[in-house]
Amino acid sequence: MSPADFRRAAAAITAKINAECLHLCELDSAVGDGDHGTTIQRGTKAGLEKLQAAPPASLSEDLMSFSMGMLSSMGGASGPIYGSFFQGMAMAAKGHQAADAPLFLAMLKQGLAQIQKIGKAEPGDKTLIDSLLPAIQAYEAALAEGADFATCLQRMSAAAWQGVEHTKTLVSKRGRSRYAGERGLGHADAGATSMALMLECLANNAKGETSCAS
Amino acid sequence: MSPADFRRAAAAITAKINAECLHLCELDSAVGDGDHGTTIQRGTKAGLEKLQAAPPASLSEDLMSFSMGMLSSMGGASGPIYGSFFQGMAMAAKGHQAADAPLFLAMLKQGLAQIQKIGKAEPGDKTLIDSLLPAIQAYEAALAEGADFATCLQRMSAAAWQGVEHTKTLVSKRGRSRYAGERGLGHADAGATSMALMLECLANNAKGETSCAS
Amino acid sequence: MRKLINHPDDLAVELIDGFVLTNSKKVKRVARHVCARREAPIAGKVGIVIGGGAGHEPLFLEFIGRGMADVSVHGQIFAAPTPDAILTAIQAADAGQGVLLLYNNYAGDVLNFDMAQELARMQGIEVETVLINDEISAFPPERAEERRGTTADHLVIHIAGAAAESGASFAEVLRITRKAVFNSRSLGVSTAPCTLPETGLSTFDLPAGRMEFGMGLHGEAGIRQCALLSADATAEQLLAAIVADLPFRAGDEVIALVNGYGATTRMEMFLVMRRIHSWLTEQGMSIHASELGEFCTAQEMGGVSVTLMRLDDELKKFYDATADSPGYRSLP
Amino acid sequence: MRKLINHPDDLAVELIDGFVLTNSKKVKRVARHVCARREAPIAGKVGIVIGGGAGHEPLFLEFIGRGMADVSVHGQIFAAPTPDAILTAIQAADAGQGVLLLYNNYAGDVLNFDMAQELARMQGIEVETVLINDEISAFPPERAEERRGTTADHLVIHIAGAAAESGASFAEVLRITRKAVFNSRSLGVSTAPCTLPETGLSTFDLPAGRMEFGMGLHGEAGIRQCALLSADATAEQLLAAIVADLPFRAGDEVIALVNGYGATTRMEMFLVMRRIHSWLTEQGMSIHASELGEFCTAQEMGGVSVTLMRLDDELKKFYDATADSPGYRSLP
Ligand SMILES: Nc1ncnc2c1ncn2[C@@H]1O[C@H](COP(=O)(O)OP(=O)(O)O)[C@@H](O)[C@H]1O
Ligand SMILES: Nc1ncnc2c1ncn2[C@@H]1O[C@H](COP(=O)(O)OP(=O)(O)O)[C@@H](O)[C@H]1O
Ligand SMILES: [Mg+2]
Ligand SMILES: [Mg+2]
Ligand SMILES: [Mg+2]
Ligand SMILES: [Mg+2]
Repeated sequence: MSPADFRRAAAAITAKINAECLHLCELDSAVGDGDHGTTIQRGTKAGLEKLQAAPPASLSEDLMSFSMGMLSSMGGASGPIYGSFFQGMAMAAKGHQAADAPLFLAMLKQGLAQIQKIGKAEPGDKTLIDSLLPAIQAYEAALAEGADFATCLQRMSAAAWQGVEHTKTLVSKRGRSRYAGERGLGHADAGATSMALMLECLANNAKGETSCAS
Repeated sequence: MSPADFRRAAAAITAKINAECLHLCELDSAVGDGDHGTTIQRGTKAGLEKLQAAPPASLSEDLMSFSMGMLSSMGGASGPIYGSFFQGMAMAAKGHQAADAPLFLAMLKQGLAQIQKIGKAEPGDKTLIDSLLPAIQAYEAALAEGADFATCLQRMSAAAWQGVEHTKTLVSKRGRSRYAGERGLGHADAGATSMALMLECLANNAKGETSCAS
Repeated sequence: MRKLINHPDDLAVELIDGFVLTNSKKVKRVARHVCARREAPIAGKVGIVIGGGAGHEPLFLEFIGRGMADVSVHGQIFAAPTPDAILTAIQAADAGQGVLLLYNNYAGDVLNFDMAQELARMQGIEVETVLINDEISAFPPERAEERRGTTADHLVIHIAGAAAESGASFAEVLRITRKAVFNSRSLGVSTAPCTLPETGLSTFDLPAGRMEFGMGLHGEAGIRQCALLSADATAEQLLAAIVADLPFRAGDEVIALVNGYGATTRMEMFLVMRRIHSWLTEQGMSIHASELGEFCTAQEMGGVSVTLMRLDDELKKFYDATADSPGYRSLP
Repeated sequence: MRKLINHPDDLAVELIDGFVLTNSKKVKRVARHVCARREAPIAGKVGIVIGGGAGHEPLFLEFIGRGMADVSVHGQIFAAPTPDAILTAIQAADAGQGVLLLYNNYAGDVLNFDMAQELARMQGIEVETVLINDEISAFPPERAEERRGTTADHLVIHIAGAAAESGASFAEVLRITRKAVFNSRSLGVSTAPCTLPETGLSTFDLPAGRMEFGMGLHGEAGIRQCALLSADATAEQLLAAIVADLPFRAGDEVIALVNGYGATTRMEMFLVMRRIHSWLTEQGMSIHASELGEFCTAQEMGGVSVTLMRLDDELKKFYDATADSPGYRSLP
């Protein structure tokens, strides 16, 4: 994944989230306060603008711009969470011109670590971690089997969506939605869904360039 | 009509209005503020209580008690209007032990006069005058034809209801309902309806005693 | 029904009970339907009595206090108070300097207040009436005396109250109050209907996504329905009609008021006020003060009304004085 | 949709525009999402920053002024403000005496405010946080630190503001504010749902004639639904839960607050307050002051919340001081 790839991915993410905005709000309405769609829409738009306003830069710097754009525009619980996610990826990408399959795994892992550092959520708490963690695990397994970058990414996004499905069976312990308790059962988590959308867009826009990576 | 007759009529009026309360509110909703039912219900209840609390008295005094009970409990436009109506009847009944057919006509006429004195409404303004006036005219015509008290009263209440029908064709010029203007067309006036109910109850409870009148 | 009430017959009296308990430090109960500021009647001061039907809280009930009215007489829901209650209110306000009856111009109110005024005069109390008629939609300017009173109420009451507080004579208070009324104009839009608490009936229908101009405070039909406009467009249309009516002119100094009818969010009111400021500035008018909140409600009706009051130095002086009533507070 | 807005994306900023224009004599704009009382930062005074998501007006935006907070940072609708905006707010409040961050305990707010607090400390500003967590329904007393903040907000802010205004040290202001929070308990009922202005979606369903206890300010599910109760029964059930929680005891002196969530009429609030007074008196408690109005709303949600704050002489002294903010005014 080159800086150009990420910029393309960021544009795809922004378009995708924009299209899914109302759906994400409905998911958040079921158990939370119904604003996840508008919040993440605002964040991706701002992140992309910051990215496109910035001069050509390294992958790490681009990830950091996107992170700051989200952090300074979203608010809510998901602002710091997503800000930390891309910040973690940026930290892991530091010093690399582009990301190959192994580096991308390290980036995902550090993104997750940053989310947990600030949000303190555990797997099973019914948060975006429940689509991100299985996605990372699927990616890692594929890589271990010797799959190429493209395949790893496809397994990643497939697993993310399975994670989203799984959140329907979970009782929330974090964020506003925890107040719903049992009532949240049967509803997918809004953040887990937006995370799956992001991973899907990253997968579709990173895989083209695997050859020229590292 | 003896004092006892009027007390019976007042009880009948109160019961009737209580039963029609919601209907009168709906009529007032169509063009006014929807409270005529509750207002007139409050007024007749208070009037009857005042009447029953008072020692046996003359017809005029009883009419006055009923009037004061309404005036001090209703408020709104209809409070002073109905208060004046029964006050006018009381003034005409002064000095008479009971009312015979001719005296009852005079009472109705003075009731109407008091209403117009304070309310300044004209026939056709879409107010309770538009059921009261035709009722009085029908009563007077019957009396002129030599009909007995009972018949006069029946013609009176029949004409009152025709007047109510007629108000559907009128555009209001008085009270809150005037703001509806043309929109009021097709809706009967709430006050005209409550007036018809009252006249009907007066008719049904006065006619028994005509023999012992004057 | 979605309302928290007890027995419907007790609504008006129980809400007044709650009002007096809530404000017992500054307010007292005079009769079932009559409340007064603790100090009333105030020696040497013109007395001011306000009142009308209940269901529009804080209007009129809560506009008693320093720089406001002395006594409020509060009727049943949407029904003007009765003559005997109004007479009691007049007596409670009377300190021998004259008593001003200040209320909205509705048939029911006029009928009942006039009866009480007559009774009070028979008792030798000096009483005069000033009717508030700021709402412009129901009648053209040449029939202004038939117009209804609506959301200019607390502004007029405050100016009258501040004038009385200053020790002005009865004649002066009457003159200043009439001037405040004359310079006030209001128009509103409704976006959601309201229900009568006793019956649960809504007083009118209004589908979502529609709005009605000039709807009355009791659901009386307005002058025009249309698709829901933006906050900016709503402000522009209300102002255009209001400004043309007086008319307000470039150079005029005004108070700009946005009143919420009940279910309206302050967010919406702030958006409307935002456009009012830019619009009036474009027209060359200056805004001495802005007021925003729920002063005159119609149960849970949705929508806003806009009121402009043109000021001169005298009106400004009294408006700027302190107001301290449960329903309206203003500090210099 | 039944709301008067312009472009959904501009809602939060435009409502703040309107707020500043409406209150320009006493309030200034510091940044897109940051407002302050004109005099801030005030030399020699502890600074107080409040904030949270928009859509609950007057909370928090409008609680800045004398005897209240210095700066408010107002996020997007139902979304906590961002770290950079909060940092700007802290800088605008800082007069070198320490800055108190006072806000409601929600995950999103804590995440953003904590980030800003860290950044401010790196700049050498002395910053401490006090979380408001008065709402009792979501967690049992032993998990009080997880509870949400709701309608005790303006009472706590006023006591903190009055303490700071009195010249108290940072440590003192923190101690007094924590005491005010510790002694506050709230619980509410919802009678009608609210809609998000950007989407027109309602955040929950609630059929007419039903009510839900413990519903959150953003439509978060509550603890119990039942048929609509009378105003008296509603007050009794809310008080029983609130009083048992602290617990409040006979002989305690309290502030009693009835807050309307949005579409609620003052009539309903007065009926609830009426029963609160008789109930607390029956329990042998004394009511130092009563407050009634819309202080913390959830758009046009219907229903009320009740808050009790137990007072001691110190809290009483600061509560009784003057408050003059656009969202809350109180005169001795
Ligand atoms: N502590 C946390 N760790 C990870 N994700 C979280 C945490 N808290 C909330 N989230 C995610 O954020 C989503 C809600 O985001 P959003 O609705 O934008 O914020 P808010 O809850 O403040 O309204 C949830 O669906 C959940 O996936
Ligand atoms: N000036 C008037 N003269 C005669 N009847 C009137 C007058 N004004 C109103 N009414 C009657 O009063 C009725 C409305 O009464 P009500 O609803 O109780 O009072 P309000 O209009 O104050 O709500 C109308 O239907 C009309 O018949
Ligand atoms: Mg949310
Ligand atoms: Mg009526
Ligand atoms: Mg009425
Ligand atoms: Mg939110």
